[in-house]
Amino acid sequence: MKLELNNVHSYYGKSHVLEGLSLEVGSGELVTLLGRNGAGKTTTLRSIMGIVKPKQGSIRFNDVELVGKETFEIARYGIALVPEHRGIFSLLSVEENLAIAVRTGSRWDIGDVYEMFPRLYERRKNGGNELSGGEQQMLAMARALVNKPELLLLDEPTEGLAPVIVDEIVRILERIREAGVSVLLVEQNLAVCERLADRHYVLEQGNIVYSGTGEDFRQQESIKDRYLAV
Amino acid sequence: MMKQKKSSLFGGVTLAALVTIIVMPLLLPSATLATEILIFAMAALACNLLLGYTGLLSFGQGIFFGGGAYVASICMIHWQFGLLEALLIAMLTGALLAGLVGALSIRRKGIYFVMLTLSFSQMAYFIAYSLSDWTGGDNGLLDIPRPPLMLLGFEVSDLVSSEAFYAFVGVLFMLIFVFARRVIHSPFGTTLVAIRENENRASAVGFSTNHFKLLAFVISGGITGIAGALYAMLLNFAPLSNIELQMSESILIMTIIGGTGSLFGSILGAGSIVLLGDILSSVWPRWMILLGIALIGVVLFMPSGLWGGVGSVADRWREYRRRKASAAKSSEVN
Amino acid sequence: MKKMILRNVLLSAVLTATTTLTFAAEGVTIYGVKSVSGAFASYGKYADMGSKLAVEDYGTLLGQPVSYKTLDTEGNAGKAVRKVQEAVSQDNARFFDGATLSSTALAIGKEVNKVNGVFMTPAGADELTGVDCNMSTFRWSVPTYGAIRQTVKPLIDQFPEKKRWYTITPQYVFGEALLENAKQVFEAEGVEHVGNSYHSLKEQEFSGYLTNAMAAQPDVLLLLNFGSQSSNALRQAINFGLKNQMTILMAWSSGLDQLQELGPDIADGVYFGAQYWHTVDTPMNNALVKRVNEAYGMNPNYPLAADYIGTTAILNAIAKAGTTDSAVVAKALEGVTYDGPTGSEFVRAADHQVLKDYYLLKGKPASEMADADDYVDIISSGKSFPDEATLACKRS
Amino acid sequence: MNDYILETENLGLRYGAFAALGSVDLKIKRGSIHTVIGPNGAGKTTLFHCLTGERKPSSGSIQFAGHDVTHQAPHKRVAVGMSRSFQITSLFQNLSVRENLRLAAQGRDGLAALAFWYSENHRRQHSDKADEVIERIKLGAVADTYAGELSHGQQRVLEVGMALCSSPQMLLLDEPTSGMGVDDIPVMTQLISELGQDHTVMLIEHNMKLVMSISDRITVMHQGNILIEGEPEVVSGDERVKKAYLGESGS
Amino acid sequence: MSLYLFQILNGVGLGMIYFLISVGLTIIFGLLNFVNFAHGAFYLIGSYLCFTIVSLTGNFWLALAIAPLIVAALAFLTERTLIKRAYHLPHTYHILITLGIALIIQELTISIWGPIGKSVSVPDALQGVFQMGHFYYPKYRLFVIIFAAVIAFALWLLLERTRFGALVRAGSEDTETVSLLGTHIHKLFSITFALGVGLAGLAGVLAAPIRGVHPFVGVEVLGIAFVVVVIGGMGSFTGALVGGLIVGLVQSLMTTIWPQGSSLMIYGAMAFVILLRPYGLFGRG
Repeated sequence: MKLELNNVHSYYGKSHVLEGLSLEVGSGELVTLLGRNGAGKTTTLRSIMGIVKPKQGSIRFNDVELVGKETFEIARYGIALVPEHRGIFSLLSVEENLAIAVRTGSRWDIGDVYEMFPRLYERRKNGGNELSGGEQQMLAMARALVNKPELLLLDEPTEGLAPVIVDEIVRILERIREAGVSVLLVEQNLAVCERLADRHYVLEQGNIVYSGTGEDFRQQESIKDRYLAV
Repeated sequence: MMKQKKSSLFGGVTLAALVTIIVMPLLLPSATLATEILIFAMAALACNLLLGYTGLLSFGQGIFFGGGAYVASICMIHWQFGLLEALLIAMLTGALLAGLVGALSIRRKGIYFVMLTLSFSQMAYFIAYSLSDWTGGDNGLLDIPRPPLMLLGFEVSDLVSSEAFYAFVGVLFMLIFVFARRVIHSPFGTTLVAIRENENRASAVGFSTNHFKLLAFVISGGITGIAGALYAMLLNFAPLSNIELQMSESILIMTIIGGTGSLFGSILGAGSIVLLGDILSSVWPRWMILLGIALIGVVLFMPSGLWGGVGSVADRWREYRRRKASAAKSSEVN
Repeated sequence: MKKMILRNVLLSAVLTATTTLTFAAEGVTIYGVKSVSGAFASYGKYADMGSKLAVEDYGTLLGQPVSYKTLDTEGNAGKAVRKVQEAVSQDNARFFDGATLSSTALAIGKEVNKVNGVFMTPAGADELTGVDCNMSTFRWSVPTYGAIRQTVKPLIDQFPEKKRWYTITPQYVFGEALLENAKQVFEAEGVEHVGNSYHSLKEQEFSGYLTNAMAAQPDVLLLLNFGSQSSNALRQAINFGLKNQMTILMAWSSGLDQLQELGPDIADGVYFGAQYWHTVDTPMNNALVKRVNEAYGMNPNYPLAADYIGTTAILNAIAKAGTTDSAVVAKALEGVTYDGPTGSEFVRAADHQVLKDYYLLKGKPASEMADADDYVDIISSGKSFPDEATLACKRS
Repeated sequence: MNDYILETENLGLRYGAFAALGSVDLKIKRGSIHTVIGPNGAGKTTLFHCLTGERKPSSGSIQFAGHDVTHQAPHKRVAVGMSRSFQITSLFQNLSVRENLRLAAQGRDGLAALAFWYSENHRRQHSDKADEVIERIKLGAVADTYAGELSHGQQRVLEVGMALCSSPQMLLLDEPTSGMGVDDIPVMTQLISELGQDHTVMLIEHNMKLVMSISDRITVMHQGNILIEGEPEVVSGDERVKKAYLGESGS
Repeated sequence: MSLYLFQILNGVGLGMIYFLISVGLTIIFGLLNFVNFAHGAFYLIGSYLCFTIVSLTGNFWLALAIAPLIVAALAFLTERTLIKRAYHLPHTYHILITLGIALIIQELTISIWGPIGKSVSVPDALQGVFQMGHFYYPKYRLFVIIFAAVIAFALWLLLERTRFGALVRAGSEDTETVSLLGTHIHKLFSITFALGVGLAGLAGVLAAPIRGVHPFVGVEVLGIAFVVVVIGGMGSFTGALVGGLIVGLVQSLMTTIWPQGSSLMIYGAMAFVILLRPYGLFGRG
């Protein structure tokens, strides 16, 4: 299981957002993608999913070329994206939100994710619009898990959440990693990243400006100050 | 430099309209047919101000058309209004009705706006047929005079012959055409385009967009009212169908097929649809299938309508000429 | 050969002398104003067939061939008027036949009258031979006055015990005229008018009005609407089982085409008023039915018959006048008695109304139908027209 | 006359139980370049929307140049001298650059622009204003090109230019460099610092290099409230700011 | 008084028919955000197919089973060839393209079946009426009420209790996220369009014995369907039901209170609702 991006160029209209980006996520790895707003992190995830169609370069997953494929096909290859806005359907109950994502053969079924997120079980009859931010994030992650993922793409899962909830999310991410699912994590909370990640990429202006192991990154104060801090 | 080219092109459009008006009666079988085309072109032009320049799809144009026709006719029949007074009152009626419909509708967006104009159209129809003492109801309003054209107390023309009336409508059409061009190129008109392009931005730079949309409605209604009155004078008759939804629909179709966002397109649209009906209906009663196909075609392949089609052919021709010229030049050099 | 017979029948009825044929500079063209396309296509199609056939059958006139041209109204009165204007000014057209819609007929009558032409129409509006009558307009169909008297009155005579009548009326000029006449008959015959429901011109759902009618518990339900409105009103009345509770009369049906639309299940036991029925046994009608069956493989319906005879009457008048001067032709048409599809028909000079029979028909069950078009029996027929002294037509 | 051109008091906006804005007291000095920064979800954009009138605050008030504009419609705020740009480029795509600017200049006229009987050239000052702004934002070469055909960087510049056209007392710029390429950012930096010479500018921005180099004052927001406010050096050295940005694990 | 009670019953009957006419329109708008002005034209096809099947086989039930499926199949083809190309355009263009389709269907109908209308008999099993005092109510109309209620319930189950329904509702909020979960959204669109239009065909079949069959019935039906949907709120299933009942009741009661204005009142009610509640009674902004 391997995701490889090679020299990917993506655009929003006329604006060139990814300028030849290359990265890879190996089997069972948890990799973070760091960078300031506007660096192109979200666009990277959207390019992998085929929502943004790269104009150049290749994205291969298990040696299948993804560029040119429809989003739903890419999802069926086993890549699940939890978007930054979480994409919870407010007209659907928690259970329905999960039910529409279930695919047979997934490591987790609805019962498993209820066990992982007891809060969701309590709120299973509630509408998506009645959930707090943290619950929405949990639901979005649970929904991705029942969708038979081999690779999980997470876009700022802890954004705007209270520290207790952040902890819970971190614990879940650890469990997911233990289960052998690869994760590509976009995150601004460095503490979270440093706790979880095997490797880090730092993105600036649509290009990778740093890549290294968790160990190495901890030492790189200059990188953090230059690309991530104020 | 590009701007100059643009404005001279618009000058050309006025000239094209003038030439069309002069040539049309010579090419068509009759002046009455040509007059009908001009009258509907006038209504389509007014519709275009809303649809093409402001982005408002109104199913209420028939209200203003029929309203103008009725009020002008009633004033001529009962109070002996002259030609110009009748047209003036038709314009005021159209503008007033449009003001009412507009004021109630423009706050709603998209399909809800469309449905509001549609329901006002149904109500206007109901009112018109209920007031049968004034409107003749389903029988239509008969014996509408076509008063002579008086200027400064002198009779310029009795307008009895269809050619004379055509000439009068033609002059009026040109006046309205030039007026509409002026409107489009006024601060007001450019603001309408801004609203069409991006209403939020228009509001953010300081325009109270509802006021602009309302005035666009009023102007459109006024012109449509005049067209309605002229139609009544042409036929000496104002049928109830003037104010029916179908009238709104055919005015819209003319506007769209001719090309939204271009005043000359409205002439093309009205001309082609009136002629299509005239030529084809006796040959092939199901000719309206062509209208359906044309509508689908415009949406999918030719969003700027016939005028856009003409424009792109013209562009290609110009391109061809340019290449030929440059080829000739280069061969000279060689 | 058959053409000749038919033509001779008509000719002999209309012409007293055909020896005064004068030389005409050009052939005569009849302009058929028909709603071939658009919302009234069902009517215009057959009307056009009628006029076309009449012209075809006529052969030559004043030594010249007769030709026919369709002016399609597109179901729109405005278009119709404009096309008539064009024909008048460009082609020098003077002879017109047709127009289904009252509004179209009224407006065309005015246009044709401006050039002293001749216009024959089967349209329904009483104004055609009433307040808006003129020298040029002639009308073949029986006015509301006669339609009511030839339907309501015979029914009252037949069922004197049915004293309670309820009416459903479209609220506009034509409906009001029918209602007004019906009220006069009710009063004269001493029956009780237990209620009326007005409906709008666009209504197609009649269950509410039928409910109103049920509440009034009438013996007879009189439908005063026409076209698709009367079809739907009747269809829904049958659905509601009213046929078993009361007698239903549709005073102004369009005849065969409407019965074909409704079918025998609905029509069975219902009374219909009609301008024309193809089984009427008159010499001209028998010839017409035969001819239409030959030409089109169908029985003539009302629009076809009306426009056939309308067109023929104009041609005959031209022949009688011996000139294509339309003003003279119009005069020649006045006061003529001829053999028409309903029997002897008379063109009253005072208002240009053709005095002819109107029919009361009664639907019969499918099992009793002799052929596919044998929907009804003719119950009664006769002529009722307002007295000349009371006419609204004030024509100098 | 007050030293502050814009003052908010207890400005708050709640969506149900969620407070997008807690209680914000923001004061912006006349003639300064004042930047609001903060991590994602801090409430910057919500604050901006309340100031421009796109959102109605659920509590508090906004004073602008002596007017209470708390409940005024967006287009009326233009008339009192407030002007904004959009984070997501929002131009009249099918109109030329000059026409975009001319329309923006005309917006200041409010209802006077309803005059349909004048030619657009009648009020020269708008065309003049447009030309002046074109000069200023250095888009002369593309003045007659459709806005939709400009490069992204040029569109961002035009976006700011349009805000400039209404001759505002104060410019509110929402992430003027968002999505801009590296080459274009210095142009924008230059432009904003020039504008700061004769306008009050309020800015929301992520590009720290730009923020630090041109801001007179910086307000840092965090979770719907103001975390700290001060001069660039003060803010960049503050530990709380660093924490807010780099995050803190709850454990 | 009993007159009013009966008009209320009648209004409910009308309302259920109007619900059936409109529900497809609202489902399509909800998921596809597409305004279908050809809805009435597909109803028209349903009615004519009903006529043809009944006159060929004499079996109304067969028509009820088959005609809506044929209409749905036609709708599917139309969606694949034409409609899907217009999704990304503004509503104005939806109206124009479907207006064109409606015009073509109407004219083709006249070419195929002729300009004169047709009647469809009430099936034998449902001939006759129920008597209530002085009033009669046709068994067939009662059947239509019950059948429409069953359809409404089945639709509710489909939309609220199945995965397909959840996907349709989810798609009406956010199609991108639905794709992200591995659902072929375009297929979902096509199926939903066919379903919505098939319901119009079904309404056409059911209404044929009541309203008859006529080439211009489509235009009339379209008007009613839009009134219902706009009153209820575009895209809302409940809205279609409540809107249908409101329109049916208003129309029925008005025929007793102010008969000549009853059809006007429908449009009046619509204008009133939009002016007070911009997105209808159950609509979302």
